Amino acid sequence: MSDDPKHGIHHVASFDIHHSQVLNEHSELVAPLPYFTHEAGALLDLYKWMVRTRTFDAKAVALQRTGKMGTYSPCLGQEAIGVAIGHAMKREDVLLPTYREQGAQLMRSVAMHEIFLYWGGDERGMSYRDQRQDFPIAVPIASQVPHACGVAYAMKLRKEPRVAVVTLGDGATSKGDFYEGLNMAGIWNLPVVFVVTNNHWAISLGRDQQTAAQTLAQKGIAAGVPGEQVDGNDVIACRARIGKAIEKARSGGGPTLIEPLTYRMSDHTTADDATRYRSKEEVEHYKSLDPILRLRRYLEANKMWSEADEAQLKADASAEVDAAVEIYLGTERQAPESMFDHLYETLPRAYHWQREEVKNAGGKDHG
Amino acid sequence: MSDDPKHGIHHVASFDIHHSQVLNEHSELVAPLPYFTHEAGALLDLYKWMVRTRTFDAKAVALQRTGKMGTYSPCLGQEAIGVAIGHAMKREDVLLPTYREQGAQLMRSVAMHEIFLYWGGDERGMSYRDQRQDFPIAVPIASQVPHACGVAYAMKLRKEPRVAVVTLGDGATSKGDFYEGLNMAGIWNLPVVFVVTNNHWAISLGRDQQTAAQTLAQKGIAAGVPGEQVDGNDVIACRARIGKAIEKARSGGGPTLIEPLTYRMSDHTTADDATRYRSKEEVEHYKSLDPILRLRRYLEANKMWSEADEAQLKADASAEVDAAVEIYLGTERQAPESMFDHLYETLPRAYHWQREEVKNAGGKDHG
Amino acid sequence: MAEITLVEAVNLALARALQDDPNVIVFGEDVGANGGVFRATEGLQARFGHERVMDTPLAETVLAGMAIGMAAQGMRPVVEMQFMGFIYSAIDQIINHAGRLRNRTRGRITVPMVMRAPFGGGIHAPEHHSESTEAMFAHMPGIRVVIPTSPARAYGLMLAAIRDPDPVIFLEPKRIYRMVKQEVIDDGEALPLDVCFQLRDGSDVTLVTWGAMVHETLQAADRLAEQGISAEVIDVATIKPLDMDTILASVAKTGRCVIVHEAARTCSVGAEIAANLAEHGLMNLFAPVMRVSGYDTIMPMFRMEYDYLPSVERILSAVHKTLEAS
Amino acid sequence: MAEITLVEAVNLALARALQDDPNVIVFGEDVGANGGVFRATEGLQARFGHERVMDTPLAETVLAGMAIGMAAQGMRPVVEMQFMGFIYSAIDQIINHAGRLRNRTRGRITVPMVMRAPFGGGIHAPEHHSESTEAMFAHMPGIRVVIPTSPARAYGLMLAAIRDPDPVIFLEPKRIYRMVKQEVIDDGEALPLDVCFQLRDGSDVTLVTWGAMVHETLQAADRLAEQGISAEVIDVATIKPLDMDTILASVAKTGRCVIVHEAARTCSVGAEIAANLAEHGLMNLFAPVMRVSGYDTIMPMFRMEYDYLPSVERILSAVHKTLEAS
Ligand SMILES: Cc1ncc(C[n+]2csc(CCOP(=O)(O)OP(=O)(O)O)c2C)c(N)n1
Ligand SMILES: Cc1ncc(C[n+]2csc(CCOP(=O)(O)OP(=O)(O)O)c2C)c(N)n1
Ligand SMILES: [Mg+2]
Ligand SMILES: [Mg+2]
Repeated sequence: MSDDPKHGIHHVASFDIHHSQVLNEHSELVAPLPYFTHEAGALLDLYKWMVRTRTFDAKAVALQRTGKMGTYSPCLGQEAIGVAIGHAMKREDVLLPTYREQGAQLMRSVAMHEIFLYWGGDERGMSYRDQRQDFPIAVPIASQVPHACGVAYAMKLRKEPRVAVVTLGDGATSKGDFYEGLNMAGIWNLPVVFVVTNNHWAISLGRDQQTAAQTLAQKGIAAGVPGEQVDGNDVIACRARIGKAIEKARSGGGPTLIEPLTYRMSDHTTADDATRYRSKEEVEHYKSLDPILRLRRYLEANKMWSEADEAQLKADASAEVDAAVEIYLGTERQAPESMFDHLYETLPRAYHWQREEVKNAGGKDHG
Repeated sequence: MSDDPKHGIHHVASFDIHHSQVLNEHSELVAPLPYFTHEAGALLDLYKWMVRTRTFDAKAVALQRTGKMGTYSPCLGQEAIGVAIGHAMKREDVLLPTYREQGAQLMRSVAMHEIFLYWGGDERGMSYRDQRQDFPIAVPIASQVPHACGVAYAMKLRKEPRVAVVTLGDGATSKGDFYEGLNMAGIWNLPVVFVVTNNHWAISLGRDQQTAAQTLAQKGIAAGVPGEQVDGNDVIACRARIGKAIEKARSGGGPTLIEPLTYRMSDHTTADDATRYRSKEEVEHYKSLDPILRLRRYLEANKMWSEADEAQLKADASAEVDAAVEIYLGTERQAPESMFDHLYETLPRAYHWQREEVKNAGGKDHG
Repeated sequence: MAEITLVEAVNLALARALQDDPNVIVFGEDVGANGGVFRATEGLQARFGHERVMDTPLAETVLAGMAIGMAAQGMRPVVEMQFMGFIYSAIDQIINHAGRLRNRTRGRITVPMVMRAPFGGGIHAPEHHSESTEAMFAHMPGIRVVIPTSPARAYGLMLAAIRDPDPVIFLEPKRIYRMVKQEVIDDGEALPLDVCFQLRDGSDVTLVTWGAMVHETLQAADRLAEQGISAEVIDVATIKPLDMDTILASVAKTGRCVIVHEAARTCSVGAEIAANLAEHGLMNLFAPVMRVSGYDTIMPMFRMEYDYLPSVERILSAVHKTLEAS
Repeated sequence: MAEITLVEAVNLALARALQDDPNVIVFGEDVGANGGVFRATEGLQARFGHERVMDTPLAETVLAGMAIGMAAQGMRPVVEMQFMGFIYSAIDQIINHAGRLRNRTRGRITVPMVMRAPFGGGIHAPEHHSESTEAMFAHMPGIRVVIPTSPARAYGLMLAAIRDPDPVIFLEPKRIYRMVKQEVIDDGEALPLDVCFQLRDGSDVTLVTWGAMVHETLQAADRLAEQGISAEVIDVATIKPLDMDTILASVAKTGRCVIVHEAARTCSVGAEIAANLAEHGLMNLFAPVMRVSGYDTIMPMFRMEYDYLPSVERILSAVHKTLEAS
């Protein structure tokens, strides 16, 4: 359909979607370094957190493989996005993450052993001793989006200069919760940033089968929320665009939807076997876009990083992760009756006998 | 954001929304008459069905006001859309209507007394003796959209040249069901047309509080489904655009979202009092855009319609409606135990005693 | 102090809570200028502003989810679902999040929200506007389910619900929204959220009920009294957690129990009460525990709705059966 | 005929139905190339094509709604919900449409759909992947709820569910997906959808159960046998409609009943069974009806899940209590 006044057809509205990148796949700058990099050490910080995240992630997979932890969802290849979020957010902001946002969570003071505990089947992995406001991951996909709107509404009502950042995947964009939340954010101009990580897969469903929309960024148009794409393996661009959206929201500018384009390098979870539904070639292709390697090459070329630095960083990260593993493995089971201790603020009388029963149950014979 | 390669920003996608009209508010043609009008009597047909619909609608309100029927949702002012749909659909297509699609329903052989029965609190008002495939209205707003996708999927799988037409309101566009269905229709290129009637109100919520999106048509962009606006009080444009979308879907061209712009002239339902939340001036303004008057003036100016024709039409319509009222008021209550007769194909043994109990219950004393 | 209806008492409690606590906010479809389709929020937006009493788009999932997000930030959201028939899109948020966040985070994030919804039949409403599915909520761990049956209890229980640190589903029996007036003192006093209310003292049979059925049940008790039968009437009020102690004590005294509710029978709250009697009260029972309930069929449209709803006769007939049984 | 597991029996029945009836289609998240996260649909897409075995986007509301639309057009859709924890977004469609369309249209539009979902705990799954909320569905009128507990019953009940002219929620106890193998003959024979299966004959106590708890219950029966106590074991199998006749007949014989289920206690299917016993079986009861169930708390994450799930000991202890009571 095009403008054609003679046939009674008038143009009403236009929308455009853009993509941005700073450091391309050859580690070349294709744009000036964004403002945040003026802060000394910013790039090194991003790099270090990506490596730390990957070290943690690899250990988590290893723990699962050796029977020391349950199913786990790796973030391999997506570290740039989590780290960009973690770096761009302020402490007082609130993160509502998916299960692949380990980078952001670690930067926001979630302890490594807490994440291990979570995937080890222990609720204390969500108690976040050093992070009191962030949400634990929402397992029902996209159901965290409405929460983010509520958090942002509270911030706005109280006139606090704070922002809610909610992350979700390409698969999550097909769910009504996402759209309903987006629409609310638009109407109330809420201080919330939607980071829609397009890693091209939702378990076995490829991005192109998820929606006929050409981009995920354009989903914002449905709600009057500006949307844009960014190279999700370019941590500098991610940090810049996400940071910009966060500060816009903070200053009353309303919500933004950002679609970082990346790739899920790992299986969906340790319980998944991605070779059943995607080709080796595809995975190999994306390996060449690795976000960590990309920044490292740039840092090295600019004499900001050396082999020795790398060795030191890896050693530090491993030591840190190992220490967390020790805490994790050394954490005693909760007392069985604890399953009643956080059910309500005060356990209603009606359930006292149940708590007693669990407490006194001896064995747990299930044959 | 605009294209800016020097800053690493590239344009990815563009979208446009258009609006069409054929007969403007002054009953002037602003576009050539569309193809469907070449069929003799097409315009007169549209006109007659609009008048018939309005006559029916007014009687339904009167029945409610005189205590002979329950709450009712009038379609006053929106007749053009329902009639355009009814005229554009083929008998073998399937309509999934809202509670304001009386025009389309009547054209699709739903009997007037069936609609009275429905609002009179009787399930037989959904048994549609002469229309076996269309859905009854879905009271939970937007929940009919997923059904339409399922109906369309069945049509497509069986390679039948049939189309599902689902209607919904501006309020319904905020619900996840709508978006989830739209997305499915996009992916599978389903033969379904979404008619999103923007009557500017969802009970007391104005269109501008419903979404920050500039148009409702653009919501299609989120799902890769083409969307467009049409003057919803211009029955010729509605019939043309909806007809075009239906035939496109029929021939494998996939889904379309059409947003007719109109106005809810009545209260939301007979249980509502719209003066609580909207101004008289607004209502008066929209009265001047009345779809029936608009076409009548055109027909009269072109000598296709006379005072005498009008008088005859009104008399016929009233007689038809009165006959339906008679059937409605003469319809005996269903036997109480009938509440079990369509619960399952065969009532499971477990519920036999309940059916017996209802059957044998004498009075129904509720004080 | 004027006498007010149940729905006015809801309004009074909401106003009180909005007044007392800046963290309280009220939102939902048509709760603003329109004052809610039943006028439960009448006047609140004018008094407390558009930011604390907000009309929302039609989207129950996000309404529930937003309430959770607000509550997690320490607010006290009261979200209205326009009718119970439209609450189901919110279930995922309630069962998977509202009821769980405290437990998941070991108390770090809590969800002091209230979800209000009018429910039940008998007002000649359109299709889908008359169901009673409180049992689905009573099955969910981590939440409370509260049903007031008088203006005073509506006021006191609503205040309690808003002040409670955990999520509360607050179901309002709309058939009795305006049925009786009662003097309600706006003293900010809350009622307890975990005890039944004993409405009548009796010795021959215990009638247990909640919601609009309190109306028929009290009438049945009157008629029984005329027949010389003394019926104790208990309004459960807090469906979850369920105060079985009061019910068991009553049945220990009367030896007979008839449970009356509108909801479909299977897996209802009535089933839970009867099951508890079969487990903990069996030895006190002189007669089968009878349930007079809605049927396991679709709530009929309004021409037949009173064939579905338990009537005084059905209650009386059940009571007589329990009296004959022993 | 090779011996197969329960999940393989589901697969076999789906293949059979797809083969026999062109109206049958299977869809859901990851059911195609991936064969379903539990492999229940393994190989079906390769055999029956992408149009009849479709991977779908992640959107449970529209999945349920599409099944309804397809069924209304005379198809026999079998839609998979990946885990019961994600079924809640589909509830609105099930309660407000699937279960009602036949009734609303007086039989004009029918909904012969099946919704499959794996459910229950005990496989060390992540959070939200281990719940049992069958009672919420059992409360809804107009649908059937079926739970198989052996490969043969999975095969026969699945075929029956697909052929049934009304909506069926088919819940698969994933803990026992691969626990036992059994010879299953692919003869296309369906099993009835409204009777319990008696797994053991007994005279001292009736054990009523369903789902994965059949496993513990049968073990408890074995141990009781060793102690000279004869336990009858009933697998309810069709939770809705509930075949109380079989249960009542058994309890009339044994005089004692222990109900065992994983789901939370309040308003569970166990409550419904106990309530029926309190109403129709009271005079045959020698002892309180005991429920050994999941607790009214959040299903714990997997480190504690076996503290939540009823154990053989808990069952035995309940049985002993009922034996002591009289
Ligand atoms: C509502 C819901 N449905 C289904 C699932 C099962 N499931 C877990 S992850 C997943 C795919 C998510 O894909 P995406 O949103 O792209 O995130 P990614 O895994 O790629 O990070 C599915 C279907 C779920 N967790 N929640
Ligand atoms: C899911 C759901 N929520 C709430 C309602 C109550 N309700 C009935 S109509 C309506 C407004 C619908 O507005 P719109 O979609 O614009 O249709 P219109 O009435 O204008 O034709 C609402 C909120 C409902 N029927 N369903
Ligand atoms: Mg993904
Ligand atoms: Mg509208």
